Amino acid sequence: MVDLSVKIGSFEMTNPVMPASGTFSPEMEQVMDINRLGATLTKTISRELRDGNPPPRVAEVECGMINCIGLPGKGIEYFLENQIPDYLRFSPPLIVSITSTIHEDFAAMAREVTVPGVKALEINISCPTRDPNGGNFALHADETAETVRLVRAATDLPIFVKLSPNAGDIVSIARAAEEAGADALTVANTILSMRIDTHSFRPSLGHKVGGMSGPAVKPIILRMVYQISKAVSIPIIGCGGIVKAEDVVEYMLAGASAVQVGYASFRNPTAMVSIIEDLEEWCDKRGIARVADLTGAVQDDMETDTYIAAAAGI
Amino acid sequence: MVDLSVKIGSFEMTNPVMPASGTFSPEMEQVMDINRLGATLTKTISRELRDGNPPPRVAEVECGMINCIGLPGKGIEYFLENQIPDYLRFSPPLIVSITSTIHEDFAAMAREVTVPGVKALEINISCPTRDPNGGNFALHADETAETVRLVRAATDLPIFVKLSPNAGDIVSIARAAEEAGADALTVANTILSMRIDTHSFRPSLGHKVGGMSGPAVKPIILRMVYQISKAVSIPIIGCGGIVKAEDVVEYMLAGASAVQVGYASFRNPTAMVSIIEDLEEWCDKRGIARVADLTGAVQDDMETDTYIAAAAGI
Amino acid sequence: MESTVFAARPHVVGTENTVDQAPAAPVEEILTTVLANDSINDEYKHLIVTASPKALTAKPGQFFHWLCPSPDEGDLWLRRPQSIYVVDKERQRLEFLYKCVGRGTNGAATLKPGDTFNMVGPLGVGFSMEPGWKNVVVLGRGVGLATLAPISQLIAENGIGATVILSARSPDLAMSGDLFEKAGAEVITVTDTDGTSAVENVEAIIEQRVADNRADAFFTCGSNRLFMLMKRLGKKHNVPGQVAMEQIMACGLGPCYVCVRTFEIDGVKTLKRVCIEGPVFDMQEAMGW
Amino acid sequence: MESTVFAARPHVVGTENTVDQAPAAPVEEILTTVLANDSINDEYKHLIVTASPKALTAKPGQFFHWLCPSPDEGDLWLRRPQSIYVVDKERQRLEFLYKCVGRGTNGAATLKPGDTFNMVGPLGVGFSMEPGWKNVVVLGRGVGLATLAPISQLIAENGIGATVILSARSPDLAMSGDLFEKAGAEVITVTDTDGTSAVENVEAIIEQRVADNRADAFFTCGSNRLFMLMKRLGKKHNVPGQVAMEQIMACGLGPCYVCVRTFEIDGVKTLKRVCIEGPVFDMQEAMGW
Ligand SMILES: Cc1cc2nc3c(=O)[nH]c(=O)nc-3n(C[C@H](O)[C@H](O)[C@H](O)COP(=O)(O)OP(=O)(O)OC[C@H]3O[C@@H](n4cnc5c(N)ncnc54)[C@H](O)[C@@H]3O)c2cc1C
Ligand SMILES: Cc1cc2nc3c(=O)[nH]c(=O)nc-3n(C[C@H](O)[C@H](O)[C@H](O)COP(=O)(O)OP(=O)(O)OC[C@H]3O[C@@H](n4cnc5c(N)ncnc54)[C@H](O)[C@@H]3O)c2cc1C
Ligand SMILES: Cc1cc2nc3c(=O)[nH]c(=O)nc-3n(C[C@H](O)[C@H](O)[C@H](O)COP(=O)(O)O)c2cc1C
Ligand SMILES: Cc1cc2nc3c(=O)[nH]c(=O)nc-3n(C[C@H](O)[C@H](O)[C@H](O)COP(=O)(O)O)c2cc1C
Ligand code: FES
Ligand code: FES
Repeated sequence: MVDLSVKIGSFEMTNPVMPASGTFSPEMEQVMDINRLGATLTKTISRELRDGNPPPRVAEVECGMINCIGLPGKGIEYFLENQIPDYLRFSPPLIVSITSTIHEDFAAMAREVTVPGVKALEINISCPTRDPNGGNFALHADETAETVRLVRAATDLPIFVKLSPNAGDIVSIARAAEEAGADALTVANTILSMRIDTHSFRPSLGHKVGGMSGPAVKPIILRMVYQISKAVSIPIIGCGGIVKAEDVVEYMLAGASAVQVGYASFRNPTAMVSIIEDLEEWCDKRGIARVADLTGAVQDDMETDTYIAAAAGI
Repeated sequence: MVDLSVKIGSFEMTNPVMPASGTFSPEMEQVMDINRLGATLTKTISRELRDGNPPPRVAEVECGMINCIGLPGKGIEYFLENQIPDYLRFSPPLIVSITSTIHEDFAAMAREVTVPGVKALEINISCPTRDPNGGNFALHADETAETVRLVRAATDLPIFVKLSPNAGDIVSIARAAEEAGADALTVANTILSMRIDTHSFRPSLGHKVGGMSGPAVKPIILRMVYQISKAVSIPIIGCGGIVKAEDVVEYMLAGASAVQVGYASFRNPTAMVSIIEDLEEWCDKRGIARVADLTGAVQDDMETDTYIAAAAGI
Repeated sequence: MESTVFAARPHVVGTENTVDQAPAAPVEEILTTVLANDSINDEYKHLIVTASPKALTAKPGQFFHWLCPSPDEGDLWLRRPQSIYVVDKERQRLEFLYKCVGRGTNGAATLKPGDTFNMVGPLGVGFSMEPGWKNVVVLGRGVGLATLAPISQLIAENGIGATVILSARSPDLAMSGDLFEKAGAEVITVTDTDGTSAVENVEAIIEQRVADNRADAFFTCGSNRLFMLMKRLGKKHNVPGQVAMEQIMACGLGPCYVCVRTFEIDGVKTLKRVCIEGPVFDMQEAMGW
Repeated sequence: MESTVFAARPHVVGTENTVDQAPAAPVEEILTTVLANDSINDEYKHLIVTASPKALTAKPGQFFHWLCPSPDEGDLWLRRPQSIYVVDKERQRLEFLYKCVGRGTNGAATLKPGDTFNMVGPLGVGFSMEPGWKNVVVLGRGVGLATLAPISQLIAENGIGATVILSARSPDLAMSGDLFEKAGAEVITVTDTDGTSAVENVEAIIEQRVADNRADAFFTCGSNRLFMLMKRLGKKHNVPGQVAMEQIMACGLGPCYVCVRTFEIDGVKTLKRVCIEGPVFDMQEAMGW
C-alpha cells in the first residue's frame, strides 16, 4: 500500500497529479473519470470576455507543441455562474487560475473568485501567448511581488503563483513571489517559441509565436524546479513535459510537491489516470511507502573533482 | 544550378552550413570530407589549460541531449602552435571561438588569435556549463557590450558574438552587441537543463546541470532568431537543433544568414554534408536560385483579427 | 529498463489488462486493428479497422482522432481528426476515407492490415435529421464527400429521400456515390472536367429541388464556395441546413480552444470549437472558411 | 511531405544511391543487415551483422557506435559504443556480444534477422601486439570478455601463446573461451560460484605465468578490481600491459570531450578521451574506474 497523498502547504491532494491550466475542463469527463485526479484546475479566467488569438493556434514540433491560444474565455461573471458549479460536480479540490494585466484588478478578481468550493488560486502571471507585455508580470521580480502582495491581501485561499520560464533569472522571481506571500509556485508556464512552414514561408501560428510545451521543455523546467527548490522554502508544483510516472518522480526528486500535466492528455486523454496508477506501482516496486517522501530527495552530493570523477565507475 | 554561397558581412562561405563550436574538430576527417563545409569553427579556446567538468558529461533526453563538458582545452599557446595548423589543412574559412571570464583578457586573446589563416572570431560569452558566473556575460547587456567593445578594439577580424538563450531579454543583449561593434550574432548557445536518474536518484550529469541542444530547442532558438532579426541589422548565424535541410531553411526564413550544426553530427557523422546536398536539392525543386535569398523571407503579415482568421481556410 | 516517452500503461481499450476506467464515458482511446488500407484513387485511401462497442456508437458527422504512425523518422505527437465514413455495426468495423496531405495522413497511409492503430472517439456533434423531413439535398466536394457519406445511413434509417450532388475535379474523385445510391438517393455527379461543377449549374439543380418541394434540409461539406451557395439558397428559401467544418485541432475534446471557427448569431460574431460544438454546425450561423 | 526529423539522405553506406563522399576516411556510417541476434545466456546477446569493406578493417579492441532502435515509444538519439567481438573477413560479417542494461541495449535486443542496423565505425585505438612477445596473459570479466575476445585473432595471426583467465559469476557467463581455445590459448575459467575468482587465486595464476616467463604482456578489461591487480603485478614485474576502458560517449570521434577518463603519466594527472585516444590504453597510465 503506497500512500500517494501529498500536501501543497495546507492544500491536500489524494495524489500529486493535477491537470495544467488550459488543458483541462469538465468536458474531459467524456473520456475519463475526473474523480481520480489529485485536484482540478480551471483554464485561466480573465475579467472580460476574450476571443484569444487568430488561428492556427497550434503547431506540432519535435517532442512537443506550440500554442498561441491567447487566454480566450467568457469572463469572470460567466465563470462564477456557470463554470464553477460545473467543476464542483467532481470530488477533487478545485483550483482557479486567474489573470489580469492590472495589479489591482488581479486582487479584485482573487477576491471575487474566493467563493465556496474554490480551494486555492493559481495566479497566472506568465502566459506568453497574450498580447506583448500583457500581464506577463513573471518576467520581472518587482511586478511579480506587487501582484502577489495585492492578491495575498485580497484572499485567504492558498495562492499558487505560476512562473515564466522565459524569465532570465527565474530564481529571483521565485524569491520575490515567496517574500510577497505566495503559498506555492507553479513552475512553469510555456516557453516562447516559433515554427515557420517551409512550404508557405509563413509562421505556423496565427500569432506568429506561441508557448512550447511537451517533453521538449522538461529538462529546462526540471532544472528550474531544482534551482528554485534550493532557493525558497514554499512548495513547488512541477509542470512541463510530464508524460509518464517517471517524469513525476523526476520532478519530485528535484523538489516538486505535486505536478501538473497538460500536453500528455492531448496525446492520451486518460494519461493522468495512467500516470497516477503507474506512480503507485513504481513506488510499490521500489518500496517507497509515501510518494511525498520523494520531494527533494535527489542525491546531489556529486564529486566535484574532475580527475576523481573521471576515474570512477560509470 | 543553385547558388549556395552566403555572406556573413564580409565573411564569405560557399554554403551556409558550418559546425557548432565544441562539436567539431579536424578529427572529423576520420569520417567526412571537411572541405565540403561552408566554414570550420574551433572548440572554444580559453587562455589556460582547463580540465572541464566531472563526468558523466552527457545525458540523453527526449529530442536532444544535455552536456556539461565545461570548456576543457589545452590553452591558447597549444592552440596557436598545434591546432591552428591542423585546421588550416582544410579549405573552408576558419573561425576561432574564444572565451574568458575577464573582459580585458578576452580582448587580449582576440589579439593573440588574430593570426594568418583565421578569418573570423566567435566570442563565446554564453557557455552555461562553465562555473557559475564564469564568463556568462551574455546574460547581461552591459557585460556583453563591454566584452564586444574591447574585442572590437583588439582585432580587425569579423567578430561573431554567441548569445545565450538563457538570457531573459535576448533582444536587448543582441542590440547591445550590435552597438558595441559585433559583425554578426550566433544565436544561440545551449539552454541550461537537467536530468535526474530515477534509478539512482542522482543528477545524470556530473555537473548536475548542463546545456541542452538538439531538436528540442529549435522552436525556442528560432523564435529568438526571428525576434533579433527584427531588432538588429547585422547578420545572424542560427544554431540549435538543426538536423535537416528544412531546418536550415526555417532558420534562414526567420532571418539567419548562415547556420551551425552540432547535435546532428553526433547522430549522423556526415549530417552536415547531407544537409548541404539536401539544401541544394530543396532550392532546386523550389526554383530558388540563390539560397541567400531565403534570409528573412518569412511571410509574416498575418491576419490580426481573430474572427477573420477563424473564418479563413486552413 | 525505464520507459522513456509514454505512460507505460495508458488506458487504451484493446491493450492487455485494460480495465475500462470510465465505463459511463461516451468516448474512449482504442487500439483498432487495420483490416484494409487501400488507395481508391490517386489522392484518397480507404481505411477499415476493427471497432469496440463504444466506437460503434459513432454517429454520422462525428469523428475519430487518429494517432498516426510516423512517415519519417520523427514522432507524431498530436492526433489528426478524421470523420467517420461508414459505421459497420454488423461486422463491428469502422471505415474512413482520407486524403494524404501531410505527415499525419502520409503516416496513416503506411498502415498495413494487421497493424494496430490508436484512435480516440467517437467525438463531436454529428448530423441530425428532424422528424418531418421527407427529402434533403446533400452537396459535397473533395474530402467533404467522406464526411457526408454516413448521411446515407441516416436517410436509410429514417426513410428519407435525398438528392446528392457530388462535386469533383474528375469523375474518379467523386466518392461515396455508391453508398447514397444503396440508400435510395438520387446521385448527381458534377465535375470540373465536363464543366458541370460550375456554381451556376449546381445552383440550378438545387433550385429545381426546392421548386419540386424536395429540399426540406441542406447538408454540405468540403468546399467553401459550395457552402456559400447553399447558405445563400437556404436563406433565400428558408431551408434549414447543416455544414461540417474543419479546423486544426489539439485535444479534440473541448478544453484547449485550438479549433475555433467564427460564427454569426443574430448579427453577433462568436467563436465555437469545431471538436465539441461541431464539427457539424447550423449552416446559417457558420461563416465559411 | 516534409521529413521532420533527419537529414533526408544521410551518407549512410548501404542506402540507395550512396556515394562514398570520403573514400579515404577510415570510418563510415553503415547500414548493416542483422543475420542473428540470439541470447547466449540470461544477460548477453550475440549479434551478427553484414559488414562493408571498411567495417571489416576493424581491429581487436576497436568499437562501433550503434544507433539503437527504441525499446519503448521514444526515440534514441545518441549512439551506444560496442566493441567488436569477431571480425569475420571471410564471410564479411561483424559479431558483437552485448549485455542488455538500459534503453539502448534493450532496444538492440529487439533486432531480428533481416532488420537493418545503423552503426558508425570502426572507431578508436585497439589492442596491439609487439614483435618479440611470445606469451601474453589475458584477464577479463563480465562484458570485458567480449572486448577481449578478438585478442584471440591477434594471437593466432602473430603466433603468440596466451593464458586467458575468464572470470565470471557463474560458468555460463564465462564467454569467449571457445575463441581463445581455437587460437591455441590456455583458457582458465574462474567463477564466483566455486570461489576460484577470488583475487588471491587469480593473482597466483598470473604470478605463476610470470615465474614461468610466459607473461610478456598483460591485457585486461571488464573489472576494476582485476585491472588493479594486473596493474600492480605489471608494475612489480615490469610487464607492459593494455587495458580497454569504457566511458559514456556522444560523438565517438574525438571532438566532444564527453568520454574522458583520468590517466597518470609520470605522476601528472591528465584526461584522455576513450573514443579516440582509447578505448585501449597503457595499463600503467590508466587509473581504473
Ligand atoms: C472534424 C474533421 C473531420 C475531418 N475528416 C476528414 C476526412 O474524413 N477525410 C480527410 O481526408 N480529412 C479529414 N479532415 C482533415 C484532416 O484532419 C487533415 O487532412 C489532417 O489532419 C492533416 O494532417 P496531416 O498531418 O496529414 O497534414 P499536416 O502536415 O498537419 O498539414 C497538411 C495540411 O492539412 C491542414 N490540416 C492540418 N490539420 C488539419 C485539420 N485538423 N483539419 C483540416 N486540415 C488540417 C494543414 O493546415 C495543411 O494545410 C477532417 C478534419 C476535421 C477537423
Ligand atoms: C569502447 C566501449 C566498448 C564497449 N563494448 C561493449 C561490449 O562489447 N559489450 C557490452 O555489452 N557493452 C559494451 N560497452 C558498454 C555499452 O556501451 C553500454 O552498456 C551501453 O552504452 C549502455 O547503453 P544503454 O542505453 O543500454 O544503457 P543506459 O540506459 O544508457 O545506461 C545503463 C547503464 O549503462 C551505463 N552506460 C551508458 N553508456 C555507457 C557507455 N558508453 N559505456 C559504458 N557504460 C555505459 C550507464 O551509465 C548506466 O549505468 C562498451 C562501452 C565502450 C565505451
Ligand atoms: C493549449 C494550451 C493552453 C494553455 N492555456 C493555459 C492557460 O490558460 N493558463 C495557464 O496558466 N497555462 C496555460 N497553458 C500552459 C499549461 O498550463 C502548462 O504550463 C504547459 O502546457 C506545460 O505543461 P505540459 O508540457 O504538460 O503541457 C496552456 C497550454 C496549452 C498547451
Ligand atoms: C558536446 C558539446 C560541446 C559544446 N561546446 C561548446 C563550446 O566549446 N563552445 C560553444 O560556444 N558552444 C559549445 N556547444 C554548444 C554548440 O556550439 C551549440 O550552440 C549547441 O549545441 C546547439 O546546437 P545543436 O542543437 O545543433 O547541437 C557545445 C555543445 C555540445 C553538444
Ligand atoms: S481541439 Fe481542443 S478544444 Fe477543440
Ligand atoms: S565521445 Fe566525443 S570525444 Fe569521445
